[in-house]
Amino acid sequence: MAEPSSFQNSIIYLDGVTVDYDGFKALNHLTFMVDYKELRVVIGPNGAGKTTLLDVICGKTKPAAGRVVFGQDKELTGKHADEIVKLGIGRKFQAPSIYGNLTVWENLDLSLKRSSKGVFPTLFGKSTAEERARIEENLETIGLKDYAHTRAGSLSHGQKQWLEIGMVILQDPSLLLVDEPVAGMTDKETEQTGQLLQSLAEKHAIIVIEHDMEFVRQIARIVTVLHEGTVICEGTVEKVQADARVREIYLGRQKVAH
Amino acid sequence: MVISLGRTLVALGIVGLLLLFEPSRAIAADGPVSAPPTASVEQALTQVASEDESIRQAAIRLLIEQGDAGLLPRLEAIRANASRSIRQAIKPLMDLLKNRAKLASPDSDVRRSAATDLGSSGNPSAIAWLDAAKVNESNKWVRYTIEESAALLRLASGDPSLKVAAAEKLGELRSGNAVPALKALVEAGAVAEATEQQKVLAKTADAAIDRIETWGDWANAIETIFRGISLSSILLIMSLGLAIVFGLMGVINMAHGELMMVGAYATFVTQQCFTAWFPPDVFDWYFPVALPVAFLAAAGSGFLLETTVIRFLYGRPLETMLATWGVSLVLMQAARVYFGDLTAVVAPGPLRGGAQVLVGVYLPYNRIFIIALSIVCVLGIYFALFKSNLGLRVRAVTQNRNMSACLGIPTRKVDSYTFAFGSGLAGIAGWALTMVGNVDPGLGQNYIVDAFMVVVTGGVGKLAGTIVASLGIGGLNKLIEPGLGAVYGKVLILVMVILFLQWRPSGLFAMKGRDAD
Amino acid sequence: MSDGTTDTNRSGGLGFAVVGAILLVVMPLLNLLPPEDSWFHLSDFSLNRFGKFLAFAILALGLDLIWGYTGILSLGQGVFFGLGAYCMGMHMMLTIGKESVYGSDMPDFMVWNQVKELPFFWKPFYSFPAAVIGALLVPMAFALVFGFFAFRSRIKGVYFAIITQALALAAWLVFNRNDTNLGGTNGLTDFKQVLGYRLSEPGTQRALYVITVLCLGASYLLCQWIIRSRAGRVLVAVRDSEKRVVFSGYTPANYKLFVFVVSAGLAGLAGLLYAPQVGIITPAQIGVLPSLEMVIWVAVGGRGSLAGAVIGAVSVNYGRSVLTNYFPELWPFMLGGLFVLVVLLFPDGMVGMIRKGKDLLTRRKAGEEKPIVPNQKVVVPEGKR
Amino acid sequence: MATNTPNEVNPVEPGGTAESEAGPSRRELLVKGGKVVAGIGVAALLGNLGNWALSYAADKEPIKIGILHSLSGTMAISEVSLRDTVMMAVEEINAKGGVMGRMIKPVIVDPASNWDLFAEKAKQLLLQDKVSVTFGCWTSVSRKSVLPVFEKNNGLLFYPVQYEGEECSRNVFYTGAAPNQQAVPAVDYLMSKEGGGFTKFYLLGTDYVYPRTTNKILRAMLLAKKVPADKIMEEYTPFHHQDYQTICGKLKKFAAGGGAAVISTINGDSNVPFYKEFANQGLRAEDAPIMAFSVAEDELRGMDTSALVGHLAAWNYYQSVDTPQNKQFVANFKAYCKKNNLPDGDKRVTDDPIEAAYFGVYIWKQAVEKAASADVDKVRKAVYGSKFLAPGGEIMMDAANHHTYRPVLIGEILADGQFKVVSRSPGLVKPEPWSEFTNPEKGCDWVGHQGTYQK
Repeated sequence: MAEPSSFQNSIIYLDGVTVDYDGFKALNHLTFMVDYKELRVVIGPNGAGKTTLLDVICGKTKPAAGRVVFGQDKELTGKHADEIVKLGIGRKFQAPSIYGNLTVWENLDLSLKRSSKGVFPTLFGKSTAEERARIEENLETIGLKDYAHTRAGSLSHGQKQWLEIGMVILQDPSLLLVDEPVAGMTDKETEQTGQLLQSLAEKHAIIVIEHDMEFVRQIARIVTVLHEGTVICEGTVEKVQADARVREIYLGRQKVAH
Repeated sequence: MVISLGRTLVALGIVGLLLLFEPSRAIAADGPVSAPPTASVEQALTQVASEDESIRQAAIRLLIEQGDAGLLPRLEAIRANASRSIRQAIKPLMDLLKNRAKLASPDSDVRRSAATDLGSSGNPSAIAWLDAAKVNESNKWVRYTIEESAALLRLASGDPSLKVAAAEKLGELRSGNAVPALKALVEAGAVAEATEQQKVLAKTADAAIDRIETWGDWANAIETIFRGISLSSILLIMSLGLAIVFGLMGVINMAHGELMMVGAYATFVTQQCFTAWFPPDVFDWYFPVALPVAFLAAAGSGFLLETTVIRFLYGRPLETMLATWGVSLVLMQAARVYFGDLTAVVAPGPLRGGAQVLVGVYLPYNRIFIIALSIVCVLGIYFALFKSNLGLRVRAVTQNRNMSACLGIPTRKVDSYTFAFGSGLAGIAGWALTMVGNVDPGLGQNYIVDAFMVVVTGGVGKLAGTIVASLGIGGLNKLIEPGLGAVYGKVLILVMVILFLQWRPSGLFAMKGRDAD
Repeated sequence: MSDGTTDTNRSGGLGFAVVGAILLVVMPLLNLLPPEDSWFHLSDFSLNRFGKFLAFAILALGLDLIWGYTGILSLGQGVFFGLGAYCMGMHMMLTIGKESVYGSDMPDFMVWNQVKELPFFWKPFYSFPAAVIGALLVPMAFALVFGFFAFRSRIKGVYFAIITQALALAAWLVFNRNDTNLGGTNGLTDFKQVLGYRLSEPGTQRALYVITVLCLGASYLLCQWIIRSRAGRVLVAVRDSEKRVVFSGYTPANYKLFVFVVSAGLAGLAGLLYAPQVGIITPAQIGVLPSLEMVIWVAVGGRGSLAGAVIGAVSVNYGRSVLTNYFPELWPFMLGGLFVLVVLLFPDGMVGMIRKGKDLLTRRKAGEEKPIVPNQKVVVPEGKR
Repeated sequence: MATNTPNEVNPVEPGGTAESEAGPSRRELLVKGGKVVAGIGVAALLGNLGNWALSYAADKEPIKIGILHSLSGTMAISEVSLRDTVMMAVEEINAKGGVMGRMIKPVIVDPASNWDLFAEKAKQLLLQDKVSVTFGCWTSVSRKSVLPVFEKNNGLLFYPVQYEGEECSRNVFYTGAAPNQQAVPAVDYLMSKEGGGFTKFYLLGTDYVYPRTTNKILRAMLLAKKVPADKIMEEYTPFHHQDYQTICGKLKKFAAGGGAAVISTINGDSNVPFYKEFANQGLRAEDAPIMAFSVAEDELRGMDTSALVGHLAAWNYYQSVDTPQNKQFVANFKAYCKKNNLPDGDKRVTDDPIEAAYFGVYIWKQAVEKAASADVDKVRKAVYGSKFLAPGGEIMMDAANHHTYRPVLIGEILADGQFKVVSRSPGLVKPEPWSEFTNPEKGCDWVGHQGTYQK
């Protein structure tokens, strides 16, 4: 490996990644890394490239230049999304993305990490007691125990968000990508979500994208600020909030009062 | 908005048509002067009905030399009473005289077809007539045909030097019609007992064939390209409306073909009104008048379809496809019940026939017209989308529906108008298609799957995609067809489209960006 | 699973048995026992016609699997149906032997096409087992290849519908060609026997009917087993949110390919049973319009419900058969109108209506749980908006 | 045989206005719609019982006949006219007291241009309605589809359209032309001095059985007449083909130098695009006439004939045939269409298949009366050798081969969609289902042999 030793600790490493949408550079020569078992929050104004960052990591968007390395030596560039998922990256989308026509239980059951998710093993597979126990436990964690056999489409917005988080957790990923998890949640739900994420960070590395500064303050250890596709500041919440350029971007461009 | 755009298109269409209406091409040529019949002619006229073969032949020869078309009525009278063998003998004589008279017709097409007939008559007397007619001839292609016919006759004559000159001339003219005769000469020169003269002639003929065939390949290539463009323009004109609606709403309107049919029937009905209510000399004007009628009829139907069916199915593109297919069944059967017959409209004068641009290269007017119309439509749509207020809104909604709604753009109305506009374009396509085919209930089905393919290959939201895709599919089709035939050509194109989609799953010009899927 | 099969679980077993018994035992007996002029007599003609509808129902099951459950609209099912029917038809053509019009060993149309030697791809069809296996495997293999390329490149939604439609058009054109040696427009017809049994005998037709019922039952159970398995839930999941399926570690393309191939196999089976019962198979059955009509059957019966697919196939075809006698010119209006109506107002078809009616009656008793409506759009489909 | 031709009902015709034409049919539709609403429930409930109920509503013991023509779908445009014709003949016969004092009761079914539905409806007519005879079919494929049904159940079918021959069924009477009564004489004519002495032939057709077989016979015939193989071109296009640019380009090359004729078996809606393209690419009827076997008056009605004028067709009857009984027939047909509010009313025209459908009913009637029974086997024997004064002149059924002696007429298309007869066979031409050029060893005889036999 040609990487400097400091990268040896990072679970994900983006090296000079550029994403070009018809001339608009959503990511511009971005270099970014996250350590094992780190909870990293990424903030930035609209169009800063936050979601694109996640898209690049999970293979949804192909970068025009640069490369993405997962773990020590797993090259992600050029891999399809499903392959990347199997390597151990889970993602929760901004808009809740669940199976509305299946029950909560079925949603979780499908997401559970299994040795093979090919057609025929799935066709003939039966749930083991251990798997059922894991789902039960997970239902507990996300607080949907009473809704196990409810059709997921009829859950409330917050419940859907949690269900999706629960689904991602069951995949047992080493890296979790979470896109605006508390959008549309009540204060209480937001707080619970924060706690959930923090407890998860004990076992997984997590990248959270968030707008809500209150929430960021609640959960964040290190914050990365993106602007126009590049990192302009990285550090603790306090450090970031004190940074002159960050203030300029936020206050100068849009009046975000958070 | 839509209406003003419609108006623009109407205006453009009318201008286009006016350009096609050329001033009549009458020329004043002096016909053969009908002198009073001389005694010998009178005698020949009686002998022509003789049962004696030799007398009859002599009389016919004399009358041909005279070449007086004024005798036709009398010959007709003789023929009416004659026996079968005499009737058959007189017929070539009469044809020659008729064609000679036609060489002086004011209509260039008639002159030309007379010259062709004289050329294939094999009668050497006609050479002189043709040479005489050539002097006064102003039309390039009639002159060409006269020269060709004269050379063909000389080639069949007895004089060897004339024959060599004629062969050379025919080569110079690149006359495709001469190939069989020239080939016969080449064969005659190749046999062992061929005379020196025959060999010389064969050599000249061979060289002429070479020239003709080389040119034939070129002409063929040019025509193939033209056919490709012509088919492409038909596909394009059909796909435009479809593509706009697809770009905006993600919906393939399976009734698009039937909206074309509505346009075609609107044209047909307009024609019927003209035959019923207007004097025949303005008949040709039904066609330009039918343009707005077709546009509005189809746009109206589209608007109705949108308000009664499609608006309830937003966000469910597959269901919309199926529902519109149901509508298409109903429309087709309605047309079958109301109009029934396989009908067709009469093409207005200027769109009949074709323009000969080069030797052996005919470009039919109706096809030129459709190519021009497709260009006009593309330009019209370009202006509508990029220079008008509605266009701006359409583009905004196409790119981001929610954001547009937030900005106060009435997305429902935009959908509605756009759909009507796309349908109107289908009407225009139907209007134009009446020039190449039938007006019948199945009209919409004929090219529609190809049009779907164009839209899918072209991708969403970009006019350029549709244009390139229709050029590609239409052009390839015509390129493949001569070799593989129509069926395997189509199959091959399907395979190519599927392979193409491997490379670009959402078409040629897919939208990129976060909102792309 | 949630797609209405939860209640099939409870009452479905009984219903399946009752319907099965009626189709398998009562109908043939009604044909066999009562005297011909009895009110209860079911004529040979009606039984045979019903057998044809049931063959269509098998195809509808497959279409429901791919469209109703997985949300992929295939407008090319007619092609697979045709492939199955042609495989069987080719076998039956070869068994005509000297009974044909030309008295040649070759099929009639080859004689008038001046084909001197049987084309190589006809030869395997001398064997009945080969024909049956071919009728299932040829469509499946074709679906596998076509589907592999389509799904691999993530062609979906409207795009997939359009290219399958183009496939139907292309297949129609090719089958219509005389030089493909498949009988051209006339297709394959004038079958005399299958396995030595005369097709003109009512007994043979009755046996074919019974076989069709058995195949339908087996297909039904197969589909039910698939949708109740975890893989079946993945199919529904693909319809709801393909993105999430990818991020749960599945490869949706493989699942789509699987269900596409299964539906092609069922269509082939339907064709296999259709050919001997109807006695003719022509390209007219495999083009764009018939393929679309097949979608109507499922839509009318109720997509996302296996019983719906069967009911839809039988009722639409029965409706056509009867109504074309009385209102020939109005039939296309009805067919088109029915389709628009169903899509607009009853997205769950007849089964959905029955279920809604039942819910209204039982709501007071049952109370708590909301009815599960399979087609209610919960997640905005991908691809648009 | 063959064609997908126009001719149903109803268009707006030249001279009338669109609105006034559309009016009645719209009302008609409303009336029908009303009937549907009332009828649908009943029909759906009663299902097949409906037929049963209807048949018992009629008078004492009528003779039931079946009419098996597509009334919807793509073929409706051609076949509806034949239903009208048969209905007219039935009405005429019933008005004169029926057959042997029994009324004829037609059972009309709609196979909807769907070939397998043809087989189903044929079964229904024979097994359920138990009709004595059926008049029907247009395309070859529909005939081939019902053939096994008729043979299996010993039914009787009168088939009124010219076809490709090579068939000899005990249960079918063919009142249209066999190839030797249409295609062969047409090409003979073109090769004759009178017809223009053509030496090169482009055989162009829609890809199905009728054109293929006809062209096979023609090719054999041309080769037998020493036309070199490279002077014969053969080409087929799919149904509904619209783009004839490439083919006309080939044709132009083929026709260069003169002496070329086109033999067209192009079907239905492909004709207009073909003729238009032909004319627009600068080809003339004088240089390369198109001889068509599937274009008749009914197809030309309401069509833009400008591109067709001067081209030729071969049939056994034209509306313009000048006989007293034909004038009467044409007038009757127009009056019938008008009286029954059929679309287009008295603007309707007659043509060859219409005449063949018409006299088919009378041939059957005569045979029933001769046999004094409607029994299929008895009627069949009575048909052999029977004569009838058809609108176009007297025709005769063959004594054994189930086909019809008819005259052959070559016509030139006129601007009004009618034909000028330019050549006429000296008398009636004997039908030969097996062509002497392709199957010289075969014959068809149901009296001395069992159908097809080796000569």
